[in-house]
Amino acid sequence: MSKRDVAVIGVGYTSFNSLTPEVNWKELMFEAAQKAYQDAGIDPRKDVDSFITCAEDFWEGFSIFDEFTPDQLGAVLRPMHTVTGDGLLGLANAYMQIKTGLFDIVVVEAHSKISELLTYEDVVQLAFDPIYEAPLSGDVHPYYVAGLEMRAYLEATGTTEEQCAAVVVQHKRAAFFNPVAEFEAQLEIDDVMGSGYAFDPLKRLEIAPRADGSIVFVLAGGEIARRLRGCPVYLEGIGWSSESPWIAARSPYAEYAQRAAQRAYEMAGIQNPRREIDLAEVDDQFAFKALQHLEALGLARPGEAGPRMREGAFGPEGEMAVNRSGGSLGCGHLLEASGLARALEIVLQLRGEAGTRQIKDARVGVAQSWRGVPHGTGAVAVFSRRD
Amino acid sequence: MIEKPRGRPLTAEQMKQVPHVIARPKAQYAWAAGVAMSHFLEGLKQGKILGRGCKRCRRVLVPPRMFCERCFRSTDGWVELPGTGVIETFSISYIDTDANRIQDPIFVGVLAFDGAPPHCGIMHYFGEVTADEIHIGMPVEPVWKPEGERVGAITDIKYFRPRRDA
Amino acid sequence: MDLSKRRKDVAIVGAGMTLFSRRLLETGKEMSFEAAKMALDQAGLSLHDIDAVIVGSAPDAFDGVHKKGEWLLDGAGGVHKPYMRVFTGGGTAVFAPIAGWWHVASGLFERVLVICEEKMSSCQPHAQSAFAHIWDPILDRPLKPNLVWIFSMEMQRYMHKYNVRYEDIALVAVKNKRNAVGHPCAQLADPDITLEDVLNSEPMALPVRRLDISPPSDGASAVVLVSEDVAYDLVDEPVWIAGVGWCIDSTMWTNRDLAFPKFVAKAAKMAYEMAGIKNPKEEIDLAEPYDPFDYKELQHLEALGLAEPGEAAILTREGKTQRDGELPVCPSGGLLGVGNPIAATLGIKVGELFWQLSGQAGPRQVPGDPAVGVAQAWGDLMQFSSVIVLRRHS
Amino acid sequence: MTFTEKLQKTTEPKHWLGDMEVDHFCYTAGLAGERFFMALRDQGMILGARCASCQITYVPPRVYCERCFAELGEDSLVDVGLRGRVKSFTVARLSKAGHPLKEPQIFAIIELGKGTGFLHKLGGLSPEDVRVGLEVEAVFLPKGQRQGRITDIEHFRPVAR
Repeated sequence: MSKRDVAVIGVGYTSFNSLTPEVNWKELMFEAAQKAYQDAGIDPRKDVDSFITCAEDFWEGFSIFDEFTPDQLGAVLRPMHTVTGDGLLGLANAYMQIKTGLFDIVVVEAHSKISELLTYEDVVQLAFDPIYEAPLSGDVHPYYVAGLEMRAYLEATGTTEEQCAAVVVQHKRAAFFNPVAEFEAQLEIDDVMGSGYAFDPLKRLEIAPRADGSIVFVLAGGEIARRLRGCPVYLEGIGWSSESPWIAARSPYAEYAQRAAQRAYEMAGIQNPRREIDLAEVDDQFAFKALQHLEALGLARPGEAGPRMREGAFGPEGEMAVNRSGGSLGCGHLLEASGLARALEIVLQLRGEAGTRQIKDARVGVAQSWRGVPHGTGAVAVFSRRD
Repeated sequence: MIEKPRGRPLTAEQMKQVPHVIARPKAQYAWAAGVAMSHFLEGLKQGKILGRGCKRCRRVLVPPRMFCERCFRSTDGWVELPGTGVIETFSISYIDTDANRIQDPIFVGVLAFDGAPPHCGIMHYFGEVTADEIHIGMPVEPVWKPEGERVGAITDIKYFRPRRDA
Repeated sequence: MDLSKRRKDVAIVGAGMTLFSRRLLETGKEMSFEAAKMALDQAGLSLHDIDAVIVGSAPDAFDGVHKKGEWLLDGAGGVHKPYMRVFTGGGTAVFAPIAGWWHVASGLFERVLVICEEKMSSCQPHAQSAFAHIWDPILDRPLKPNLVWIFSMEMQRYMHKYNVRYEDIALVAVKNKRNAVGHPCAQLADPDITLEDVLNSEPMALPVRRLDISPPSDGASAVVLVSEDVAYDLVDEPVWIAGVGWCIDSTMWTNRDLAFPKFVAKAAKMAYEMAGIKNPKEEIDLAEPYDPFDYKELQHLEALGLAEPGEAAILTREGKTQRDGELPVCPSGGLLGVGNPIAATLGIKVGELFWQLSGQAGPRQVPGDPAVGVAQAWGDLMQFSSVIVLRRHS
Repeated sequence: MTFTEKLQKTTEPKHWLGDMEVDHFCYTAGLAGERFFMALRDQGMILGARCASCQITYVPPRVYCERCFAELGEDSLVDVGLRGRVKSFTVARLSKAGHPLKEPQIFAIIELGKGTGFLHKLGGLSPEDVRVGLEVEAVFLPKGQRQGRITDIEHFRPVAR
């Protein structure tokens, strides 16, 4: 592989809100983009070699959403394309483009304007196999699949429901310290356990609420990043992988995340993730997913993440910081932007810009994404500070 | 080399015979119009075409946006346009939105507004015009719905018709 | 800094495609598998050899599956692999292999499979119904537009600005539908079609008539891309991706002059620079520009620098773009002749160039042992283009 | 917000209603689906497809092995029987609108003939009685009512002891 390294030279983001009725998606994206370009100190009309947006048509309500992306990012008459995947998959493409040596600066955007979709549940169901899966559920909420997957995970690892509930408590508390998060709450495990089964064993409060927001990353070849920023945050490794798309044919261990992590760690030269990684931001669209993902990332052994979460090992006083941003449970699930929201927190922490939630001496962080019900695709990105 | 390409073609009739599932999608949205389009729609309701000026490139952007995509900066202020323009291009359509055939053709096209930069306008219908007379460069003016019927939509303009005075 | 040394050269070593047909029994997954299997067999590779999969498919609203990339995944061979879907509307056909190119050129992967799929027959009563949602919801959709309108408006503007005659444009449809006779996957091949047939075909949205338009289709296509390190293990004479380019223009399509597609010219410039092509007219032996409508082939040839603006119609009238002409254009039969399963036209653009340059095009083979070809696709709201230059070294 | 002016009154922002629908989608069940649904409808049989080299049985059948891309034709079809074991289950209590369902529905992943899991519903038992490992069997619609759809199987019920 080419020796050129890749670094983050700018990030920009809006706040994450359950509703954004005052702006359209273009105006939302423009805000994040302008902030990212300010942060990077670049002019998008001159300095950027390629632009990437991460979006899915049915989230947006357009048959070809790609049409509606260039203007607000400064990409008119420039190379730009859509990745129908989450923001980390966008970063992966930017990483590869920069590695070819033909692209110096690449911009990645991901957003959610999901409050505009009035039939969210129907659209989620439209992602099910239309012959074998979708006809079974009728008017049932499609998140029942998360209940099936949670049961399989609990059975396979011996994790308890209380341990899953502890994830909600911790992430929603963390969100108090994140000014752009909107779903902070002071809850106890009993509150979560008592919130009622939605899809047994999954409880209502264990489901991340949805939010709107836009995030923009500016990546550059290492030599450019060092010139512009001195000491940038590096994207050291990125992996992505998929399991079978069939709901009934997947493992209980989030193998997609295991394989993605394997690749990302290999690229980043990480041999012992538990020892070498200082902070993690994992996908927590459903509370148990955070535990399953921590284990898939090798940050806990199977069945171990739950008890350690319950003991506070991943909390503010714990041995490893997990989802200090508040995660999707605390910030809201940003659909295709959730992966970038996880990566954003890592970048801010590694830069020392995380305000009251700043972790001391953080040098290596990992961000992870999952594309959500009913799929088994995810990505993992490793970032570091090298000073 | 393609030797024996695969794929089992079906007639429309066969498609109804083979195992299949029919489903009606439910995908409904309430898109926020945003800052620029909220003003624009309010303008239409009042019988005005509003654009947005960019000081740097000196363009009047219509349809308006809060940012100039060329300069990548915020736009600077509202400009009311006279509403007249010229036909930039047009089509005479014998099909509707679902590709059904229609008897009376739709005259549709893009006009460029007077007071805006070249090629700068919107798509709309053309009316009170025949297939023989319609042409690129033809001056046109909007025919508005009566004030009480306007709701703040692009269809508050019924169509654009030739400017007989021009 | 010499950046060229950083990247791996990327070769195409196999291609495959299904029949293009108005309706296929196969699911999108099954079509993807059939095309992929053909491409892998041709490359002499198995799925185990493949390091990553790139999928291209146009609107989810055709197949009727949200996140359709994820749904296609097992048929596309993506299980337990890095799997990526890219999407640039109709431009996806040539853009997916460009994404495949950077997967390999970056050095991250050695052998990748690129698959494009489209199943338009799922969308009822007509694929047009899905196109109703490509428009701006506030400015355009209330006018109940049909996709053909934009083509018709663009064609009108093009004819007006460059003084192009409809009779010359219609010749493109005649040429491509005749060329398609040699294509085993073709849907609308017609050896006997005449200019009069096109000129007298049903008016759709004038100036566009029925035979100016390529038909919606079901189909899938695939190519296998490998790095320079393994290419020669697989084939004696690889076909190399010499240049790639892509470009998008503003969303505000009513603020642009539709006569000349600047974004195609910019994408071509990017690809030519990478390929070291200074004079495309001299250096390019054959072209597969995107031809969903007959006039688009002409507009695209001009923006690709293979003709001056307004000149492509004359080249067509003079027969220079015939399969045995000076510059064979759409020897595959193109979208007009083989069919238009949007993204899956990969097989008649990049796939065709691969077969032509490696001398495997059979009855469609252009004479003169071509060595350099350009393929181009176009998409979004008359707004996006992707361009690939392929080259055989010997 | 990075604009020179914003909306200042809650009544100013407008929204626009619309959809991304078509009249309907018609999904063909495909090559594998044709085999599977004919057997389901006409013979009350559940088929899988076996990849001999990967030793995986796909239920429902596919025409390819998703691991090695071996072609799984007629000769790889196997009857996986009508009885299986619950691998996972959930009691779905919410409708799409988020309201409590009148009757909670039980969804399960069922292992049939040692194949990949098969997604369906459970019936004829109350939610408290379900557990992982439960033996269940398919309950079909009467032959005349079957249409060659996945819902020709009404649900799976516990095997009587």
